[in-house]
Amino acid sequence: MLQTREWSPEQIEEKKIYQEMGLSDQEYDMIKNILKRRPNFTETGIFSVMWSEHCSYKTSKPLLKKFPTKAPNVLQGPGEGAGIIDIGDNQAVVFKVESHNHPSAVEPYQGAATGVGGIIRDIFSMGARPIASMNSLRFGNLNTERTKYLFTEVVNGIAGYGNCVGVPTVGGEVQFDDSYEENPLVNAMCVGLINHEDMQKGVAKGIGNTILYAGPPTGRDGIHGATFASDDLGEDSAKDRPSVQVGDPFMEKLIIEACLEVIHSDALVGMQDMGAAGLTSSASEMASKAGTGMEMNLDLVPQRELDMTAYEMMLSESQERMLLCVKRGREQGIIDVFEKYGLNAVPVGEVIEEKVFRIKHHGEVVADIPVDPLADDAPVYHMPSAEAKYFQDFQKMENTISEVDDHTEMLKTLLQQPTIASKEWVYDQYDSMVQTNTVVTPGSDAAVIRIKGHDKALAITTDCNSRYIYLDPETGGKIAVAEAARNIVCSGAKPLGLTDGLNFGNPSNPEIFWQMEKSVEGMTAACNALETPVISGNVSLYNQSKGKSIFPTPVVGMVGLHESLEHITPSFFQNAGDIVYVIGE
Amino acid sequence: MKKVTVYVTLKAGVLDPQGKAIQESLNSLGYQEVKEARVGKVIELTVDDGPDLEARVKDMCDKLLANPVMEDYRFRVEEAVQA
Amino acid sequence: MKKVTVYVTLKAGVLDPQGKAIQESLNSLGYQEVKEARVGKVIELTVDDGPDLEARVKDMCDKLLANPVMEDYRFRVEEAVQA
Amino acid sequence: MKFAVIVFPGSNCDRDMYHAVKEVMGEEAELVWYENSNLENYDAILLPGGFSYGDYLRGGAVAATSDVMKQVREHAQKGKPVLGVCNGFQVLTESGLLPGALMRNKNLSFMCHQEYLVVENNETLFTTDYEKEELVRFPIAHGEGNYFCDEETLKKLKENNQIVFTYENNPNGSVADIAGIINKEGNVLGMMPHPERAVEAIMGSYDGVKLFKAMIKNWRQTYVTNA
Ligand SMILES: Nc1ncnc2c1ncn2[C@@H]1O[C@H](COP(=O)(O)OP(=O)(O)O)[C@@H](O)[C@H]1O
Repeated sequence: MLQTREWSPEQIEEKKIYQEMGLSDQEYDMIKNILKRRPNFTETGIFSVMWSEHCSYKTSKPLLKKFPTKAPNVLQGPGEGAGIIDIGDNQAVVFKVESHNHPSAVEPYQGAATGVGGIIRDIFSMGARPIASMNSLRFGNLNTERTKYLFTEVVNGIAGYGNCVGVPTVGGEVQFDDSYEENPLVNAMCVGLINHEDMQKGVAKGIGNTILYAGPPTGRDGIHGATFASDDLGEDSAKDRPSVQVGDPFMEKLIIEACLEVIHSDALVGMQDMGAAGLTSSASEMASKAGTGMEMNLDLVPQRELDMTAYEMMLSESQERMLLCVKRGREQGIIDVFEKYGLNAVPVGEVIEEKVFRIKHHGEVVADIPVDPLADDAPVYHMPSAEAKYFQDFQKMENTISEVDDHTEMLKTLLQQPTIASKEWVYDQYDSMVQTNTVVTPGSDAAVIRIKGHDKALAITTDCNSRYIYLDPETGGKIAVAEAARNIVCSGAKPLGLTDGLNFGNPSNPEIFWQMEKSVEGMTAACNALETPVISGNVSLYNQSKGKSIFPTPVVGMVGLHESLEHITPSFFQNAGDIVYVIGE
Repeated sequence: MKKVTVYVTLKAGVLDPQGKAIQESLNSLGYQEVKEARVGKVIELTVDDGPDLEARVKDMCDKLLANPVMEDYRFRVEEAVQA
Repeated sequence: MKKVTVYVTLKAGVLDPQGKAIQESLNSLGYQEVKEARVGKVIELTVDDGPDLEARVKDMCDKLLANPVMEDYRFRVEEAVQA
Repeated sequence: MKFAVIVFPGSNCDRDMYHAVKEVMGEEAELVWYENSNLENYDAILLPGGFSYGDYLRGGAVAATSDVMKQVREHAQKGKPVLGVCNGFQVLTESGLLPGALMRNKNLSFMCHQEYLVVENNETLFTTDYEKEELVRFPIAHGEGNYFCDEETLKKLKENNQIVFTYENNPNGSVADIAGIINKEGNVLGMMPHPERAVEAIMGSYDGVKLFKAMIKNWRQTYVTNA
């Protein structure tokens, strides 16, 4: 696909190379305006990943604004690596959901594994210890060989990574439907626990402070992952394969321990993981949030492969890497902590006053970009929205209730549906108990994690019935939030807040954008009614293939608080002779 | 009867965390001379002979034994030694 | 520089569930001719040459690379090809 | 009694083990990083579960070659208790402190759930609080827990009464349903199921309490009462 041969600035414009990287003509012109010159190859790559949907939310931003994000107990809303909610006793809970759909379609084991690794990094880079993972999965019809392969490998990948890294996978959901045949959904959620004073931000403050690179060396993995994730999954996605990243959960485990040790040092100023768009997004976002600039020397970046170009290093998505801002002169203390765990931590740059992102390689400046326009001023698109034709047709239909002759048979048929059947095959492969806090293991409506040393626990659930949302996005959106809240309440907890994973088709199709708009409105209405703020989330668009869009799938991940361990209520029948009540109509 | 030995190795450039861990561990055991380790699989098949054996083995590799996303393979066909 | 290729295979008689699973999948994909499959590991080491290389590699295998309770190993030393 | 919980890179049940002996049993305990450690002042050594060195090559293989294992061996030779759970069991077999090996589960999948075990030998310093043939419930969580040894070794294990726990419903293919074995001298126990995950009612089982209690009691008897 993409040439790694470096085109000149003139060629990039003439041959419209930027289009191959996912930038539109209009966006290219904006870049020229920002730089007051033509971008070179590396710069074009940097803009293309930063302005991809994955990093900039350029089409979903107007919708995300609708969500309620504030409440007295919200310590950190959307915008950082993950959201944070106060749970008393100087503690707080940190959580977020993340999608890894396209990588999982191409290489399901590694795609799912690195999805888990990525979301865990989002949590501990806030300074929190990851205490539980969940996942929300969608596949095509389980009868096909391809679906079986994808399903098995995705579950293996989640287990392979999650088990090794020592974070219990405590629940999730799996749905099978034809609309996901070519484009499975793999959303992972992680929850962390933090003491208030340990909260970190991804900022590069303090002119002259040092930027440390920590973790394994950079290779050519996942180059252009961020734009790839925001692109249609074409027929020929097989040839995108070399860009698949490989995860190393062992490395991640070491990084977790090192980072959670480092946060106690007053030498640490800020920390962020290198997620989508790697070094580019972590560095430019850290500078932009701090209102500073940053200069980096790529010759100092640890490299796994020979002769890597600046473009490749800036866009690599090699896993398990972190970027830290450390007080000048205090680097060694931090480096020592990483070395104890056998990890590399090396200075690669410094915070500068001039608000530019300046990259040097082999003694030359290879990128020189104003920080704010790059990180914050990505274009925002207000896409046209049109009520879906199918929906209008449905509205014209008469309501009917189908007759069931044999209820026993019908029940059996229903229980045999893969979507409804037991998911034990899945969750038995996950270590759901490590850390010895899992009071309610998978198999219940919500998982329950006790908090050692306190009389309280957390309830966690992920929910989304995408068929409802397809049939009526607004009502379906309400249902998704309400179902999650019911699951939390049934476990005996009070909902604290939620994270959302918005998985949709191509937003430039007005009917798809309408689905996004309506389901967000429905979710917003339910959040407001239940006083449950949205504190983090993720957007994955262009989930379609062969021209067919997936069911709109806005996954809700909700966390609730049990104010006493005595409130924990299991969802199983407990004793013969107990009375069963039905509440509601 | 033939014995087919299939070697499946990671493509150059693909991260091999397992190999890395082995190399480091050999180094720390005092085998400083080990500069790199990469881990792959050997799959030994006992196969009834037939026409197109080579082509069929190639198919097996493409379909199941190797993951073309990250792995290369090669194989060797020999007479099976009677056990 | 030498390239050392170490083959680690399960001892005869040790059950190999992974091999069995591969054999069954190959059979169900239509490769009925596959009568048995056994899976082992290949570890490719890039090693600085030195005296006693063979003896040292043998040591590495005994100490780390193979577990004598269930595995056999053999290895081959070649000139490393410059990349 | 003072416990050392050895922490290898990639151990992930280290804190759970620590929690069990320190907070639940109320004994002295320390997490001991595998490098530059000195085990002399500890009464018992706990090798926790997890994925030391990522389980790369074979579970426990790399950890078994580390320097700290030399000290563990010396500690064992003095007759002091050593308990290896899950990955800790793998480390013990890989380092030759216990016979046999742990292979991939027969169904090739990682598995995590509660299993019933039969206490086969209640005369070890770890199991005197159980009845013989008592049925206990412990969580398992492993991908390589399929215990393997040759027939001769198995015969010896049986003769010396070294099989301490067996599975009631063998989940992973282990030879003779073996879930845990002890060395001939009777002070090094390795087991795949997790007693440290079964020490509080809220966690679903507290059958593991008796194991730690027995260790503590027997140690007191030997080193405090009779000292
Ligand atoms: N991908 C998964 N990972 C872990 N646990 C899962 C997964 N899918 C389902 N489960 C568990 O299986 C149980 C049933 O799942 P599901 O059929 O989706 O139930 P529900 O409709 O009640 O949410 C839940 O407790 C859930 O936690």
